[in-house]
Amino acid sequence: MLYTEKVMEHFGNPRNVGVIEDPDGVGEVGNPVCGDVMKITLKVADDCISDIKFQTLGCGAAIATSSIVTEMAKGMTLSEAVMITKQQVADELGGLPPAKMHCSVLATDGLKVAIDDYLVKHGRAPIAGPITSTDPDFDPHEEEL
Amino acid sequence: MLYTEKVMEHFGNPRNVGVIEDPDGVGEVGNPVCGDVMKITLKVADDCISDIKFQTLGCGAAIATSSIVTEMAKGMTLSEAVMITKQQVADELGGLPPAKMHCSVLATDGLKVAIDDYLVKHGRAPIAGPITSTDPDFDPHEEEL
Amino acid sequence: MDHTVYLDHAATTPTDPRVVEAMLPFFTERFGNANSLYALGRDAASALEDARERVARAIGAARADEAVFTSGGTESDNAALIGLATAGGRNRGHLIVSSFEHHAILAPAEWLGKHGFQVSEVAPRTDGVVHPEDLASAMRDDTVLVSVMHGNNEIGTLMPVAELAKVAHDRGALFHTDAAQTAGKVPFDVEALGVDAASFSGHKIYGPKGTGALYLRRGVRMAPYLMGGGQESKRRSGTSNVAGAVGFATALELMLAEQADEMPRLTALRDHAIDAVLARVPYARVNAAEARDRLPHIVNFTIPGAEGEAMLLHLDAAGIAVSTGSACSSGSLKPSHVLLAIGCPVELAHGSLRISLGRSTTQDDIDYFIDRLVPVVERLRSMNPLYDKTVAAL
Amino acid sequence: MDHTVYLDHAATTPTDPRVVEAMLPFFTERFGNANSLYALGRDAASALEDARERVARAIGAARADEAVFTSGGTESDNAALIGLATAGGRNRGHLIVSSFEHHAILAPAEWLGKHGFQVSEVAPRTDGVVHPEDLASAMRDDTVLVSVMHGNNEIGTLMPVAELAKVAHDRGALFHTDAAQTAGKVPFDVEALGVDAASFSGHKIYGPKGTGALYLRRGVRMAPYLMGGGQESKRRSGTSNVAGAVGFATALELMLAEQADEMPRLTALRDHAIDAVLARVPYARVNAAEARDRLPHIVNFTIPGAEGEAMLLHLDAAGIAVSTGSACSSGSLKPSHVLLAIGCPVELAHGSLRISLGRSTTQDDIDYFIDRLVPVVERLRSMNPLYDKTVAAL
Ligand SMILES: Cc1ncc(COP(=O)(O)O)c(C=O)c1O
Ligand SMILES: Cc1ncc(COP(=O)(O)O)c(C=O)c1O
Repeated sequence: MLYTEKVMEHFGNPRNVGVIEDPDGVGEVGNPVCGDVMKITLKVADDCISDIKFQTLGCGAAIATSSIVTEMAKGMTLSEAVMITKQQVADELGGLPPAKMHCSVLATDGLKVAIDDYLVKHGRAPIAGPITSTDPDFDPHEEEL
Repeated sequence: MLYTEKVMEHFGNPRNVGVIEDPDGVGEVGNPVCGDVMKITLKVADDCISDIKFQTLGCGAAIATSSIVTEMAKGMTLSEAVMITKQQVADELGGLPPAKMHCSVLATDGLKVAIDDYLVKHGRAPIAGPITSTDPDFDPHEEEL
Repeated sequence: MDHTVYLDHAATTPTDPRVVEAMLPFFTERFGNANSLYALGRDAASALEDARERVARAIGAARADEAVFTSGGTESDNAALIGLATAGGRNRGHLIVSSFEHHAILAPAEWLGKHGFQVSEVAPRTDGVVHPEDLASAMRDDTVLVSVMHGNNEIGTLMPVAELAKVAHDRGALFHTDAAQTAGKVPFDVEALGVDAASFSGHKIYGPKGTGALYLRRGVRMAPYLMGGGQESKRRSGTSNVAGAVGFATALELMLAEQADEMPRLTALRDHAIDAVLARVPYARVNAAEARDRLPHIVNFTIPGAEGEAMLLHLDAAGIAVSTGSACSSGSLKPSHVLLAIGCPVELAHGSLRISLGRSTTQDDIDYFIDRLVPVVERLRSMNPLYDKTVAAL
Repeated sequence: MDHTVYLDHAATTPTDPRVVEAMLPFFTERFGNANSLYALGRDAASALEDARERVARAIGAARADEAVFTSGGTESDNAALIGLATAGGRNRGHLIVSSFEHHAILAPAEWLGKHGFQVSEVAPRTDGVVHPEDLASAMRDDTVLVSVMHGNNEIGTLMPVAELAKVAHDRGALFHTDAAQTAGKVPFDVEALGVDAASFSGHKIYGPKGTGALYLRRGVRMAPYLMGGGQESKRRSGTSNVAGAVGFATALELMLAEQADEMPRLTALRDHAIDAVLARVPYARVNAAEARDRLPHIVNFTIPGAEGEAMLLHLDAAGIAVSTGSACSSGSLKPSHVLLAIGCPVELAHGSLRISLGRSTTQDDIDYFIDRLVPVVERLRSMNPLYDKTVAAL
C-alpha cells in the first residue's frame, strides 16, 4: 500500500483543522469501532460554504481526505458541495490505495451530513439524502483483490 | 546421496574384473531392465574359492559392491562365502546410501548363484538357496524415506 | 533514510554482514545443485548438510535430519499445519490453534476447516498467554494436531510450550509451535519443549529473507507441502537454496552466541521504553502487561484517542520506523486480531503501536522515539472529535 | 575443483556476479519489510514493484501485477496446478498434464488425482514433442486445466505452446506452462503464447536459488498456495524476499540482453558435441533427435551398454560435471520418466547422459568432455557382461 505524495502532504499539513464556534451545520460520521470518525463544522453564507473545519480520528487517508474535502468544498454552493463524489476526492489526492477508498466516502458523507444539518435546521428540505457509510451493508474493510 | 571414499575407490579401481576362462562356477544375476547385471565366474580348489572375477553393468554402487564381494570371497570356503550378507558387503564399503542397498544384494546373489552352479555341476546339493533379487516382490527401487 | 531509528525488528531485520559473507561463495563459486552426484554437487550437498547440523544443534534437535529447510516462516507454518494434518492421506479430524496465531497458521487452519477437518481456536487470556487448562478443555478424542505459537509477534508474550505440548500429547495429538519470533532470541530447545514440529524464519534473526526451517521430530509423518523432485528427504521439494541454508544456519548461530548479552540489554531498553511512554503519554497502556514470560524485544502500546497508522506515519516523518502490529496487515484497516483476542476493545485496538528492538537499538533511539511520540500523540488527540468522550470512558 | 568443465547448466547455474551485485544492498541496507508503511518499507516495496515490472516486461506480460514472486520453479508449479485447479473452492474436474513434465508438476497433479480431480496424461511422441492433436483428443468437457511444459529439461525439446494453449482454450480450459528451462534462453512471450499461467525459476538463468515467479494472467483466479499475511496481492504469502526478486529480475534481463548472441553460440557448440559423440562413440544416439524446435543448450545421449551413473562418476573423476537426467532423480535408480515417455526402451534409458551448456561453456570444454567420454564408455562396455547381446539387439 502506497500513499501518493499529495495524500502525505495533506496528512502532514492538514488544512482547515478544528471546530468552528457556533457553526451553521455540523456533520459527524463514522464510529470508533471502525477506527474512523470525522466531524465537520461549517458556516454558510448565500447558500455557499463560507468556512469549514474538520476533526478526524483515523488513518492517514482519513485525515488526508478530510483535509482535501474541506478545501474542495470551501466556497462552493451547497448544491455543488453535496455532489462531490468519493472518486473526485480520491482523484484530487492523486488516487488512494483500494483498501482506503472508503475513507473518501467518509469525507463526502461528513460533508453531506453537515449540509443537510444546516438545511434542516433552517426548515429546508435535505438535499444530500442517505449516506453510504451508515448503510449496514457497507463494509469499509472489504478490500478488492 | 553420497558414496563413501571406499565405494569410490572400488568403483574407480575395481578388483578382479573380467571373466575366468573355463570357470568352475558361473553366476549371472540382475537384468538390464533394472539397470544392473552382474556376472561372476570362479575357480574352486579344496572347496575354497581360489579365483574369482566379475563383470557388471550398473551404477557406481553396483560396480563397487561387485568388486568388494570378490575380494571378500577370494580364499573363503564355499560355505563361508555363501554366508556373506548384503549388510557385510555394505559395511565393508563403509556404508551405502539407502537407495543403493539393493546393489549389495545383487553382489551376494551373484556369488551365491556361482557357488551353487559349481556344486550342482559337481553333483552336489546347492547350499545357497533361493536368492532375493529374483523374488518377484523384490523392488530394488523402493527407497526408504 | 539518514536518521532512521529502526524499531521494527519483529517485522524484519537487516541481514548480518557476517551472514552475507558466509553466503557469498555459494552464489558464484560453490553453486552446485546439492542433488547432483559430481564433485560440485557433493560440495553443495555437504555445505547443506553442514548447515542442517548447525541448525539442528542450535534448536536442540536430536538428529540433523529433523531440520527441513524451507522458504520462510510462512511456508514452514503452512507445511506443518497442512502436512501434519493430512499425513498418510488423513482427511478428517480435529485441530486446535490459538486465536492469536500469525496468519500463516490461521489461514491454513481455515483451509483445513474447509477441507474436511474441524478447527477450534483456543483463546489466550488477557495476559496474552494461552493457558494449558484452556487447551485441555478444548482437546477432543479426535484432536490430531495442536498449534500454539512460542512467542507472539505483536505483544511479545511467551507461551508455556512444554506444558501445552504435554496437554496435546496426553490426548494423543501432535504439537506444533511457531517459533519464528523466538528462536535465537530466548532459549529454545525442541527436546526440552517436547514439540513435534516447529517453524523458524531467517529474516527475523538477521538472516536472509526467503529462508526458514521446519523442525520435524524423527518418526513424525508429514505430507510434503511442496512436491516434486523429492529434496530434503522427500519432505520439501525444490532445488536446495544452499546459500540460503548456510545464511540461515549462520544467522541462528550468531543469535545464540550473542543471546546471553543481548537478551538483558534489550530487556532493559524495552523496560526503559515502557517506563518513559507510560510516564509521558497520558492514558497509554502496555498490552498484556501482566505476562511475566516475554520476549525481550517486543512491546505493544495502546494509546487511546490516537489512531495507529496516523502515529506510524508521523513517526516515519521523523525517521522512526514502528508498526501498528503485524507488517502483514499494514494496508488493511482491520484492527489487530491479536489485540482483540486478548480482550482489547476494538476502538482501543485501533490505537496500538508496536516497537520491537534489535541489535542496532540504543538508548538514544528509545529516547528519540519517545521525544517524538509525545507531540505526535498530542497533535492527533487534538484533532480527534471524540477525544474527551474516549478519555472519560477509560 | 580446479579443472571443472561444467556441463550441467540445466540442473543449476552459478549466480551471475552482476546479479549478486544487484542483490547486495537489499541484505544489509535496504532491508525493509515491503509491507511496512514507513520509508524503509516503502523503499523495499518500490524495489519489489520495480523488479516485478522488469519481470513482467521480460516475459511480455501486459501488466506488472501479473507476475507473482515465489521461492522457485517447484513452488510456482505446485501453486499453479493446485491453485488453478482448486480456485473458487472447486474440488472436482479433469486436468491434463503431459507425461514428461517435471516432477514439480507431476507430483501436484497426482495429489489432485487423490483429492477429487481426474488427471489424464498426454504423452509426447517419439520426437519429444506434445502434439496439439494428441492434446485435443485428451480434452473433455470437464477439463479445467492443462499443463504442458514449454521446454523439456532432459531432452531439450520445445513444445508448440501457442497451439496447445489454443486447444485448451477452445474447450474452455486454462493453460499453464512450465517455462523453468526456457524463459531467457529462447523467446518467450506470454501474450504471443496465450498462456494463462507460467512458471519460472531463478537458478536456471544465473539467478539465485530459492527464487522464481509465476505468471498469472489478469482475471485468472487462483487459490493461493502459501497462505498467511496476504503478500503479493494475496496470491502468495510470506515476507517478500526483495533481494531475491531483484536478483531474479536482474538475471532474467541479462538473459534477454545476451540471448541474441548466446543462442547461436550454444547451438553451435551443442551441434559440435552431437557430431563428435555420434562420430566417436559407437552406437550412441541423441534422444528425440528429430525435433526441430529445441533448446540451444540441452542434449541427451543414449549410450547403449554403459550405465549413466557410472559414466557420470568417471567423468566427474576427470573434472567434468554432467547428469543422467534430472538432478532430482539422482540417487534414485528409476530410469528417466522422460525417456520412457518418448518411447526409449528401459534398458537403454539406463544408459543416458545429458549435457547442458551455458555461459561458461567453450569449445575446449566440449572437446575435453568427448576426449574423456570415449575411454569411459569403452571401459564400462568392457566390464558389461551383456555388451555383445545388447549391441546385437540394436
Ligand atoms: C510468528 C510469525 N510466524 C510466521 C511469520 C511468517 O514468516 P515469514 O515472513 O518468514 O514468512 C512471522 C513473520 O512474518 C511471524 O511473526
Ligand atoms: C522444467 C522444470 N520445472 C521445474 C523445476 C523446478 O525448479 P526449482 O528447482 O527452482 O524448484 C525444474 C528444475 O529443477 C525444471 O527443470
